Amino acid sequence: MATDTTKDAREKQKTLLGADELVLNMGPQHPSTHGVLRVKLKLDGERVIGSECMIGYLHRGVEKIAEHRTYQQFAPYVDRMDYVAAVSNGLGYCEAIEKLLMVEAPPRAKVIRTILTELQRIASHLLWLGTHALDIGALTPLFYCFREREEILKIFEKYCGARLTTHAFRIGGLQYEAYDTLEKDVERFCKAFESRITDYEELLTQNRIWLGRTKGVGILKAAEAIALGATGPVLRASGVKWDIRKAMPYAAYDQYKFEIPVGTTGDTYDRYLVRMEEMRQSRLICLQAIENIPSGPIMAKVGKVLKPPPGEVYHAIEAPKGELGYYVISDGTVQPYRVRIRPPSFVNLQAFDKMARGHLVADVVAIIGTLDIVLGEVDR
Amino acid sequence: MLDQVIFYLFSAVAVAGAILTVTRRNVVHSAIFLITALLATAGIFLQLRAEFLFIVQIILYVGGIMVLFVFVIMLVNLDVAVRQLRFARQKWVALLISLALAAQVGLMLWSTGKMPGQGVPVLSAVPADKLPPNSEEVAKSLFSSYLLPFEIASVLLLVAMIGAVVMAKRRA
Amino acid sequence: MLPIGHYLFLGLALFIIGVIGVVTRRNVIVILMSIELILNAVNINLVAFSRLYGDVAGQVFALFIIADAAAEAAVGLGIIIAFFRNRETVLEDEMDLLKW
Amino acid sequence: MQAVTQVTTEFVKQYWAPLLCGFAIVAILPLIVGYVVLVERKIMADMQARLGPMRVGPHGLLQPIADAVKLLIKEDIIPEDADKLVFWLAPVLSVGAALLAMAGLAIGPAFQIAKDINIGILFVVGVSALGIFGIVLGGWASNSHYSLIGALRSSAQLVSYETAAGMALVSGLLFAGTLNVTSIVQAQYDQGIWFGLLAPVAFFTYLVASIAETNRAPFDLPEAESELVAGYMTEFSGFRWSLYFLAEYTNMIVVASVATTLFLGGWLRPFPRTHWLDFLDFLPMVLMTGIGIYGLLRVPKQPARVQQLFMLAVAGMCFAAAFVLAAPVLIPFFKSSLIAAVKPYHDGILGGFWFIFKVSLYIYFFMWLRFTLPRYRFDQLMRLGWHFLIPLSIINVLVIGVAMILGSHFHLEGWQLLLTTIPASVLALIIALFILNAEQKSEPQRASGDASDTYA
Repeated sequence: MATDTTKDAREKQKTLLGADELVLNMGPQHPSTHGVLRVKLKLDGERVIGSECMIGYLHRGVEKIAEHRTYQQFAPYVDRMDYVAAVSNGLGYCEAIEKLLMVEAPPRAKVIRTILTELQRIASHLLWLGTHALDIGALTPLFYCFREREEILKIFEKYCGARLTTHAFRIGGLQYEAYDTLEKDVERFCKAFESRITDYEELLTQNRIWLGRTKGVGILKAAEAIALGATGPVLRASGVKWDIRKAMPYAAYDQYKFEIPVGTTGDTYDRYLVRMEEMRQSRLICLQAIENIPSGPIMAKVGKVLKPPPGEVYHAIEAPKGELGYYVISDGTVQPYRVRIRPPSFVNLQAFDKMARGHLVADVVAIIGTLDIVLGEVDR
Repeated sequence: MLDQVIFYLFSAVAVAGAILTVTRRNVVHSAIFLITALLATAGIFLQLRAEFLFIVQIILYVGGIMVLFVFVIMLVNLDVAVRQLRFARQKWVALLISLALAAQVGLMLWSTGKMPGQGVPVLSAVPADKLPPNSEEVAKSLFSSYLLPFEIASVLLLVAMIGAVVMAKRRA
Repeated sequence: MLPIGHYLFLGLALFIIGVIGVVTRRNVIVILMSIELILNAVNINLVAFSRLYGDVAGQVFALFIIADAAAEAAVGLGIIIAFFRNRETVLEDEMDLLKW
Repeated sequence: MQAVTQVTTEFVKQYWAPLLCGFAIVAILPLIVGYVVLVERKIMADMQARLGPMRVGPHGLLQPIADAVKLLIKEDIIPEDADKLVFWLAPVLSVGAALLAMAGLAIGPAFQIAKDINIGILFVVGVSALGIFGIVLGGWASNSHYSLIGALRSSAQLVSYETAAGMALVSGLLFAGTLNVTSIVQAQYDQGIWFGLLAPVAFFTYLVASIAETNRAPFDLPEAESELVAGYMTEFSGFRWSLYFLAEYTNMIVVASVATTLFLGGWLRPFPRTHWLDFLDFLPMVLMTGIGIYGLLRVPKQPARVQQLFMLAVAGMCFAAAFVLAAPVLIPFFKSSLIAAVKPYHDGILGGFWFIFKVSLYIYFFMWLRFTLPRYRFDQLMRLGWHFLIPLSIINVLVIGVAMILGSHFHLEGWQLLLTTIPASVLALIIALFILNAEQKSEPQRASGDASDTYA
C-alpha cells in the first residue's frame, strides 16, 4: 500500500530506526545545566542533531534597573550577574564609571583591586573545575575545589564582610583599607595552593577516562571562536592569544609578569588545561602583588554625588569567563542614561550549538560545563 | 503431593501467562507475560529435576532472548502498535488449527492410552528416579554423543549473530 | 514426577496457544513471541520424556532448541528492526512488498 | 482444603530451616544495605575532606534508619501517563531478583539457603541477571525520555558486560571443576590457593564487568545524574525508589559474594593451607574484642541516652562474637557448658567473618573507584566491553584451559600451577591488547563512536 509513505520514511532514515527524532528537554530543572539554562536537544538515539538554548529564566532587567539608580546605587547590582565572580564584575563597573568621570583610582587601591580580582578568578575557576568534573562524573574534585574556594571567600569576608556578592570596590577606589593580615593570608593561600592544584591535576589530567571524555569533544576552531565573539578561556583554548589584561591593561596588571596560556585544538581538554594554567598564573600575580603594595590613599577624589559629564564610554576587563564589558552613556545627571553590559557567558553560550552538534548527550553536559556559564550573567 | 502442587501451580501460571501473552494489546505487557510463562516453564523443568535446563532457561531465554525482545519493542515506535486491532483476521483459521491439533492428540491418547510405538501407558506412566539430577550428565552427553550437533548449533549461532548484525546495521 | 500425560497436556496447551498467537496476531513481535511459546511447549515434552526414560538426550535436545530460539530471535528481531526502519510498521499484513 | 494444609505442613516440615533463613535475609538485608550506604557515605566523606552524616546517632550510626523512615512515609507518586501496572511491577522485579540470588550464596561453611544445588553459582548469576527487567521496564513505564534513555543504556550495557563476566566465571570454574558453591570453596582449600591468584586476568575481568553490571561508577551511565537526572529512576520516588536502591546495593553484595566465592577463597582465611600463618585464625577474635572495647570506651561520650544504649548494644554484639570465636581456645581452660554450647557455631562465625571481610573489601573497592574516577561515555563503555573485555575473557578461557592441561601433564598442584597460569594470563593480556590496538588503528575516524549502532 504505502508507496507514498516510503518516501517520508526514507527521509526519516537518518534518525534512529526511522522513528521520529527524540526531543529531549534539558532543564531548566536539570542537575547539570548550571542553574536555569534550558536546552532543547534534538536527538537521534543519543546523538545530538540540533540544539536550542532557551534563556531568560533568570532575567531581572539589570540594565533597565541601572537607568533608575544613581551610579553608586547600581554598583551592588552588577555583583548579582556573575555571582561566582562578583569582585570582577564590580571592578569592571567601577573602572567604567571612573573612565566616565575621568578620575583614576590611587595606586594602592589598584593593587588591592588586582589582588582581589585575581583571587576571584581562582575562586571562579575552582568552582568551574569542581562542577565540570562533577558533570563528567568525578565526584571528589568538587569538594577539594570548594575547600580552596572557601579560603578565598574567607579572605573576602575579612576584607569587606561579604563572601559572595561582595561589593568590594567603590567608584574611585576602595571603601575599606586592607586589613592587617591581608598580605599574610593571601601569601599563605598562594603557598598552599601550588600543591593543591597539582593534586587536582593528578586526579584528572592524565586520567584515561577524563581524556576520553574531554579530548576531541566540543571542538571550536580559532576562526569560529572569533566569528562567534567568544572570549576568555574559550577563545584562548582555540589558540588565539587574546587577554585584555595584556592587550589593554587595566588596574595594576601592567606591573606584573604573567603568561597567557593558549590551547591548540580548542577542545574541552584544552579549555581545561588553559583554565588550570590560568589559576597558576593568577597565583603568581597575587604573589607578585603582595610583595609590594604601595602605601597612600585608597580613594580618589570623587564627590558624594556623582554627575559625570555627558558622554559615553566602553570599558572591558578580563573577567574569569571572558571579556566583560560595560557600555555606559551619561546624560550629565546622577543616573546613567543607558548601561549595556556585555557578559562573557552569554556570548560564549552562542558557541554551544556548534560545539554540541554530532556529539552524544553525555558530551552536551561536558560542553555546558566547559563553557563555564553562569545563568545570572547570561540572563541578567 | 508437594510435587503435584508445584506442577499444577507452575503449569497454571505458564498457561495463564501464555494466554495473556497472546491476548494483550500492549506489546510490552505481552512480553512481561511471556517472561512469566517462560519462568513458569523453568519451574516445571526444575520439577522434572532438569536443573541445568532450568538455569539455562532463565539465563538464556529470560535473561537473553527476552531482553532482546523488550529492547526491540522499545526501539520500534510503540504508540503505533498499541492503537491497532489485536487480532487481525484468520480467527476461524486459528480456531480450526487448534481444534484439529487438540483433536488429533486427544484422539491418539484416548484411543490407545499408550505412547505410539513403545507401548508405554501414557497417562499413568510414572518413571522411577533413574535420571541423576546432574548438570555433569548433560555436559558429558553434550560433549560426547552430541558433539557434532553441538558444533552445528554453535555455527548456527555464529551465522545468526552475523545475520542479525547485518540486518540491524543502518545503511550509511 | 507426575504421570507423563500431565506434561503432554501442558505442552499441548502451550503449543496451541502459541499457534493461535502466530495465526491471529498482526504484530510481528508478538508473532515471534508466540513462536517462543511453541518452542517452549516442545521443550517441556522433551524434558518430560527425558525424565521418563532416564536419558539425558531429551535435555540435550532441549538445549539445542534454546540455542535455536536464540538464533531465531536475533535474526527475527534484526529483520524487524531493518523493516521498521524502512516502512515504519511492525504489522504483518502491511508487509506486502517483496522488495523495498 | 485439607489437602492444602497437608501440603503446607509437609512443605514447612521439610524446608523450615531455609524458609527461616530466607525470611531472615529479606528482613535483615534492607538494614544491611542501609549500613552499606552509611559506610559508603562515610568513606566518601573521608575521601572528600568532610565528615559525612553525624547527626543521627553516634557518628551518624542511626542515619540509615532515619532514611528508611523518611523514604517509607514519602508520598507515592505515579506519573499520570505512566503504565501503572508496569510501573508498579518494575521495582519489585528488580529487588526480587536481587534477593532471590542471595539464596544461592554460601556465607560461611554452614550458612546457605539453597544448599547443595548443583547449578550453584550459575543460579546466582542467572537470577541476579533478571533484575535488568526491573530497570528496563521501569524506565519504559515512566514514559519519560530520560528514563527511556537510561533503560536503553542499561539493557545494552548489561547484555554486553554479562558476556564478559560469564566468560570470566568460566575461567575460574575451570579450576573448580564444579558449580556447587560449597565445593568451589573446598576446591580452593584443597589447592591451597585462591583461584583469583591462579587466574588473575579472569578476576580482573570479573571485577570490571561486575562494576558495570551493578551500574556503579565509572559505569553508572544508566543513572548518570549529571546527564540523565537519574536515568531509569527519574520518575520514581519514596518507597519505589528505595526498592531500586535496595536492589542496586543487594546486587553489589551479590556480585561481591560471587567474586569472593570463586576468586577470593570464600570463607577461607588467606593462604588456607600455609601453616605458619595459622595465627590469622585468631585475628577475628582479637579484632572483635578490640572493637567491643572501643565501643565501651565511647559509651560515656555519647550525648544522648539512646545513643549510649546503642553503643552498648554494638559492644555487646562484638563481645558475643569474640566469645564464640574464642571457644576452641577457651575449652581446655574452662569446663563450662556455655562454651561447649557455643563451640559448634565457631566455624560458622569464623568463616562468616572472613567472607564478610572479603565482601566488604570488594565493595570498598567499588566505592573507592566511584569517588575517584570520572564517568565513561556510552560509546566508550561499549568499546571497552566489546573490544577489550570480551576478547580478553574469551582468550583467557582458552589459555587457562591450555595451562591446566599443561599443569596436569607435569603433575603441578596448588601453588605450582602458577608456573603455567601466570604466563598464560600474560599471554591473554598481550593478545587482547594487541586486538584492541589493531581495532583502534583500523578505525581512527570513529573517535566519538556511534552509540545508536551499539544499541542495535
